[in-house]
Amino acid sequence: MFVKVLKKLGSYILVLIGLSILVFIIARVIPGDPARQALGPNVSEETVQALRVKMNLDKPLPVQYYLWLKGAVQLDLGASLLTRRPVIQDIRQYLPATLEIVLLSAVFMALGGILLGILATKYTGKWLDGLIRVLSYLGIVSPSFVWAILFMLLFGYLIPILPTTGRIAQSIAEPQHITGMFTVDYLMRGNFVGFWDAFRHLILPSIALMLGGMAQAARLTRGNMVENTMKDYILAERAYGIPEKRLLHRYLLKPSLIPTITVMAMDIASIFGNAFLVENLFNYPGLSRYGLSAMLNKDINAISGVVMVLGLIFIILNILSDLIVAWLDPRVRLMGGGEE
Amino acid sequence: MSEKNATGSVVDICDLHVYYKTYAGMVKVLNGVNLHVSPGEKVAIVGETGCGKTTTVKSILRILANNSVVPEGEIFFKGQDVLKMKTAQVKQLRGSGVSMIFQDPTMSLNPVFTIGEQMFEAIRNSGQKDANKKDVQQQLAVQALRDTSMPDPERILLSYPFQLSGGMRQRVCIAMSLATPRDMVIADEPTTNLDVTIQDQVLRILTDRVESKHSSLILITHSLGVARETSDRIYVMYAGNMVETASTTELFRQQLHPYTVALMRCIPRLSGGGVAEGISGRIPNYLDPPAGCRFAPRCPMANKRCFREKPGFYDQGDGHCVACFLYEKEGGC
Amino acid sequence: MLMGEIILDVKGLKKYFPITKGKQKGLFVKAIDGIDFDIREGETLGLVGESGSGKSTTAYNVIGMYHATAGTMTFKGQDISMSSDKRSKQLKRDIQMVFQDPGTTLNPQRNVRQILTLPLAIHNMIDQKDPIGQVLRLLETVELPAEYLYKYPMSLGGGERQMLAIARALSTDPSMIVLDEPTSSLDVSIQAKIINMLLRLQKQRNLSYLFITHDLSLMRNLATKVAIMYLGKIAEIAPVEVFFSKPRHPYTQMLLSAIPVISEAEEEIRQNKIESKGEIPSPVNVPVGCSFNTRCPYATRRCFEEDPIMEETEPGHFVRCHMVHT
Amino acid sequence: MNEESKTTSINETASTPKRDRLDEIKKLWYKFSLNRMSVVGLGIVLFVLILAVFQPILAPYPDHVGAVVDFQNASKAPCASYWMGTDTVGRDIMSRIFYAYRGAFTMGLGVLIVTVPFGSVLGLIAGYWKNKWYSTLIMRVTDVFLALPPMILALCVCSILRPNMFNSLLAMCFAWWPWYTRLTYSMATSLRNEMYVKSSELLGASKAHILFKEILPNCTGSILTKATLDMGWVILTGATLSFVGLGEQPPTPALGTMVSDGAKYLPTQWWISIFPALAIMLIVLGFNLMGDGVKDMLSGKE
Repeated sequence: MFVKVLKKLGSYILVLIGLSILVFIIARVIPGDPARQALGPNVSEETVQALRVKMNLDKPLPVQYYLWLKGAVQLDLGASLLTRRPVIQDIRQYLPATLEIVLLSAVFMALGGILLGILATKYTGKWLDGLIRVLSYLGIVSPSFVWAILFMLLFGYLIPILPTTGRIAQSIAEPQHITGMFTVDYLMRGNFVGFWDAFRHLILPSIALMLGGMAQAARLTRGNMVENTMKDYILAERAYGIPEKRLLHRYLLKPSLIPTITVMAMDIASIFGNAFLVENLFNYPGLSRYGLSAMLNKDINAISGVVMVLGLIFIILNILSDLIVAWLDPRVRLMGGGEE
Repeated sequence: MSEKNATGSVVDICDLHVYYKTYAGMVKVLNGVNLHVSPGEKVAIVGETGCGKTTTVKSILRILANNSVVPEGEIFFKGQDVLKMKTAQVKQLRGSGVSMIFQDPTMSLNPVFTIGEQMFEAIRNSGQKDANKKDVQQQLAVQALRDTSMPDPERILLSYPFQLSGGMRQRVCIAMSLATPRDMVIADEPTTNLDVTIQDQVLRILTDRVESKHSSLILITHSLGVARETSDRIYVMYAGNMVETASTTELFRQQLHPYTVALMRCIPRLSGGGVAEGISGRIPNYLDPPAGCRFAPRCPMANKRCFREKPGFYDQGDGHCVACFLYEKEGGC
Repeated sequence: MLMGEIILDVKGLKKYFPITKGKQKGLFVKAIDGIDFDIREGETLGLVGESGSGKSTTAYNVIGMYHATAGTMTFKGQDISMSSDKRSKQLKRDIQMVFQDPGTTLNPQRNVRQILTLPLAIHNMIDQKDPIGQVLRLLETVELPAEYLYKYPMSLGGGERQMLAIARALSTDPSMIVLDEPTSSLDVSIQAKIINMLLRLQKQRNLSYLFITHDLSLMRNLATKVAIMYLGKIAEIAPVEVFFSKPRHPYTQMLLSAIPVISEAEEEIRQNKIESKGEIPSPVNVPVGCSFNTRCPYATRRCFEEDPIMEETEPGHFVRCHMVHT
Repeated sequence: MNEESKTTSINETASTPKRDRLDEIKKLWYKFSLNRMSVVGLGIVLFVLILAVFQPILAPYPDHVGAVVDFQNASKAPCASYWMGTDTVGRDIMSRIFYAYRGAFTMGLGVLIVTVPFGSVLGLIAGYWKNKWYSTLIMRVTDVFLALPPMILALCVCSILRPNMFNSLLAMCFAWWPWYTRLTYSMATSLRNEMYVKSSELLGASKAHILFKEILPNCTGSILTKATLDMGWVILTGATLSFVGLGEQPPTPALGTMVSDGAKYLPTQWWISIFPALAIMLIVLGFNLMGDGVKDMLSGKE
C-alpha cells in the first residue's frame, strides 16, 4: 500500500516535470523570439537584445530550460513584463482570491450535483426527474461567460441585490493579509460585516462557474444510481425489506458516488479554466484574470508561472480525489485494485 | 382459490402472467404459472436459460424490474395476496417472511460495505425482537455464520465481499437469509458459478439450514441432478409455463411431458451411454409466442390442436401434473 | 478401439507466472507444476479439474498462448514448447482451439463470413474460384444455415455461436483441436447437440481432441482417456472405462461423490462416497507434501511430508497417491 | 440479471450483404430515435448546418458579414425587418449569426478531423503494446497534456500565436488529441485481452489486422459518441477563445466576439449579446442531445 502511494506520487511528479517542459515549449519555443513577441514590434533591436540576454534566450534550449526550471524550483519565476514585479509576488497576491472563489464553487457544485442526482433518481421518470434533466442540459450547454453576463444583467441592473464587481465594497477596508482569502481573513479577525460583504461578492461568480459542473455531476450521479438500481445487490437488499429511503441514501449512493468523484475533480479543474473569463467579467482580481491579461499581453514569464501553479493545483486535486475514492471504495483501499 | 389458502400453504401462485415492456414491444415472459409450496417443503424449479424461473420467484418478493407488468394472476403468501399488499406488509414479507439467495454471489453483496454492515441491516429489518440492539445483531450474525461452517465468523463480519472466495460469499448469503427465522427461502441457482465440490458443500449447508429452521425452500436450478438431490418436489418449467410437476422420486421414475422426456435424455450420465441429439429449435420469441402450447413448435408429438389451444395442468394422481394434451383429464392441479 | 500414433506428447510441463504486484511479489503462481500426458490420433483426452487447477493454462500452453517454463511438448515429432508467434504457419494450422465462451471469442463487429474467411486468408487456403461456396460448405459441416453468412455473432444463439467457433477451428483442416469448456455456458439440450457433432466430426476427420472441462459426467460420454488435475498436477489419468470403474485417487472419488446424478445406475458408480470439504488452496502457496492433503480424508503423516509420484497401477492407469500401495 | 432479455429472435429471412446492411441501418436508426430528444438534437444540428451552408440565400442581409456600416439602422431592437435586431453599426445580427455558424462548424470539424484519428491511433498503439517503452512514453506525454483543462491549454497556445481562426483551430487541436488517446488506450488495453483478439493472434493474423479490423471497430462506438459530444465542446471552446479576442478577427463575425462586443451595451441593447449567446447554446445543445442518441445507438445494448 505504502509503495503504491509512493509510486503514484512519483508518477505525479513526473507529470509535473513533463508539464514544465510543455510550458517551456509553449512559452519559449513556439513564439520563435519570445523577447520580440513580448515587447512588440515598436521597440528597438537593442532593447529586445537586452531582454534576450536577461531571459537567457541567447543560450541553447536545454540550458535555457535548466535555468528556467532551477529558478522555478526556487520560486523565482522571473519578472512580469506587465506589472514589473516578480511573478511569484503577483501569484501570492492573486491566487488566494481565485482559490476562495473556486473552493466555494466546488462546494456548491458537489453538494448541488449530488443532491439533484439523488432527487432525480428518487423520482425516476416523474416530472421532477424530467425537470432536473432539462435544467441539467441547460447547465451543461451554457458557457459560464454566458451565465456571468446573464447574472450581471439580472443583478447588476434589474434586481441589484448582489454585487457584480470586485472582491469587496469600497466602503469596507481590506482585511489584514493572513491567508489572502478575504472571507477567511475577516472571520479570523472576527469582522463579520467584512466577511458577509466578501462572501456576497463571491456568490455570483462562483455560481456562474459551477452551473455546468453541477449539471454534469447531477446527470452522472443519476446515471450511476439508476444503473445500479438493477444490480443484484440492491435487489437483494430490497428483498431484505430495507426501507427504500435508506436503500437510496446509503446502499445505492455509496457505490454510485465512486465514479462521480473522479469526474468531479476534472470539473473543478475546468472551473479554474472558466475562471479566466468569469473573473474578468466580474472584475474580480484573481489569478485567472491576471493570467488572462498576461496572455493577452504576451507576458511570457507570467503565463508560464500561472500555468505551472495551476498544474500543481490540478495534481493536488487529483491526489485528493484518489484519496476520497480510496476512502469510499474498500477495493481500492485494501487491494489497490479497484474497478480497473 | 380461497379454500386453497386455508390449507396452510406458504406460497401459492395462480395463473401468473408477467410481461416486460421493451422498445420492441411487450415481452410476454410468464404465461400462466401455477406454483404451490407447503410449509417445510423443498421445491425445485428446473428449466433452461430464459424460461422465466427467476421472474417467477422475483414476483413473489415484488422485486421485478420497473418495466414489468402483471396483467393476470395472483400470488398468495400465507393467504395474503402479495400483489395487493401495502408498503408495511411488503416490508414484513421481505423482512421476516421470504428471503432470497441470488445466483451470482459476486454480484449479490454490496461491494463497498462490510459483510457485517449488510448482515446487521438485514437483521435490523427482520422485525425480530431486540433486532435494533447492536449486540443482538452481532450475536445472531455470528451464530448464523457459524451454522454455515464458516471459520472465524467475527473476522468475516469485518471483511468486504471481495476478500472472500465465491463459495464463502454464497455461504454468507445463506447465513444472511437464515439469520432470523423465515417462512421460506428462495435460492436462485445458488451454485451455478461454483465448482462441484463447493456446490456439494453449499447445497448441503443450504438444505441443512432450511431443515433446521423449518423453512420452506424454492430452489431454482437448471440441473435436474441438483434438483434430485435437494428437493422433495420438482416443477419443470418451459418458456413461461410449468409443464410438469411431481414428487422428486415420481418424476425420476416416470416423465410424462415430451419436454421433460427430451431434457432427461440430453443429460450426460456418469454411467455412460452417450447423449441424445438434443432438442431441435430454440425457446420461442416472447414478443410473439406461439398461441397454443409454447413447446409445440419443438415437440415431436405435437398436433394441430397444440398450436391453437393452451393445455391445462392435468393431474395424473399423487400430485403428478402435466401440461400436455396427451394426458388430458378432468380437473386441474 | 483402434488407437493411432501418439500425436501430442507432453513431458514435465511447467508454467509459472511471476507475481509482480502486491504482498506476494517475487513469488510464483504455479499454474502447472510438472505434468505428463499424451494424445493419440483420433483420441479425446478429457482434462478435468476445478477452477484454479491449471487445466486451462495447460490448454493455452498447447495452443501456444504461453511459453512453457519447463518441460517439453512434441506434436507429430516436432517440438512445440515455444509460444505461438514463433510457431510455423503449418503448426498453427494443425492445432486449433475452441474457447469457453462463444460470446467473447467471436468479434461482435465482424460477420460470419469475415470470421470464417480470416483463418483461410492467413493460411492462403481461400478457394479463389468459389470463396463464398467454401464458407458455405464450412457452415454446412456444423449444420448452420446458409442464411447466416452475413449475420453478426450477436444475432446468433449461444449454441449457434459455439458451432460457428467450431467451424472456424475446422476451417484450416487441423488434426488436433483444443476445446476449453466449449459447452459449460450452454443449456444441456444445446450441449447435447454440440457434443454429438464433435463426436461425428472426430470420426469423419480422425481428429484428436484435448477437451478441458469440469464436468466428469460429460467426459464419461465423450473422452477416451480422462485426466484429473489438482493444483497444477495430474492426480490420476486412465482410459475412460477404467477411470470410472476403478477410481483410485481420493480426489477423484471426492469429485465423483459431489456430482449430482439423476439415476440409480449412476449412484452405483460412486459407492464409496467421500464428503467434499474445503476449497482448492492458492496455487501460490501450494501445501507441502501431497498438494491434496488439506482436503483428503485419508491423509497420513507421510502425505504432509512427501509429495507422491505418479505410479502405474495397471496398463494406462496412473495415480499420484501414497495410498495406491495399501 | 434479467435472463429473459437474453432471448433473441431469429430472423428466418435470407441474408445478403446489402439487405443485412440495410437492416442494420434500420436498427441503428430505431435505437437512435428511441429517445425523442436525440432526434430533436439531430434536427437542431441539421437546421443549424443548413443555415450555415445556405447563409447567402437564407440570411436577410447576407452582406452584413463584412465591414458594412448602416448608421440609420444602428442599434435597432428586434423588429419585423431585423428579427434579432442590429448591432451598433447597423448590421443584422441574425445574418451575422448564420455566418458565424460556418466558422463554428469549420472549427468543430477541423479540430476533430485532426485529433480523432491522431489521438485514437496513438491510443490504440499504446494500448495494444502496453508496457513497451514507446507506449509508456505516449501515455506519459498524454498525462502531461491531460493535467491542464483543454481550455487553459488552448488559451495559452492561442495567446502566443497570431490571433486568427486558423491558429485558434491549431491551438485546440493541440489541446484536444490526448482525450482520444486516453479513451482508445483504455479500451484497447481491455480489448487486447478479449478472446477474439487472442484467437486471431493465435491464428497468426497480422498486427495491422488485429489493430484495425479486430480492435478498432469495437472502439468506434465510443469514439463516435465522444466525437459527437465534442463537436459541441469544440464549438463552445472556440467561442470562448473568440470571446477574449483570440479567434476570428473582426469584421468577420464569430459567436464569441459577438457576445463580448455586445456585453458592453448591456442592459439597454441586450439583443446584441443575448442572441449570439443563445446561438452558442443552441448548437451545443444540439450536439449534446445527438451525442446521447449516438451513445444509445452504438452502445450495443439491445
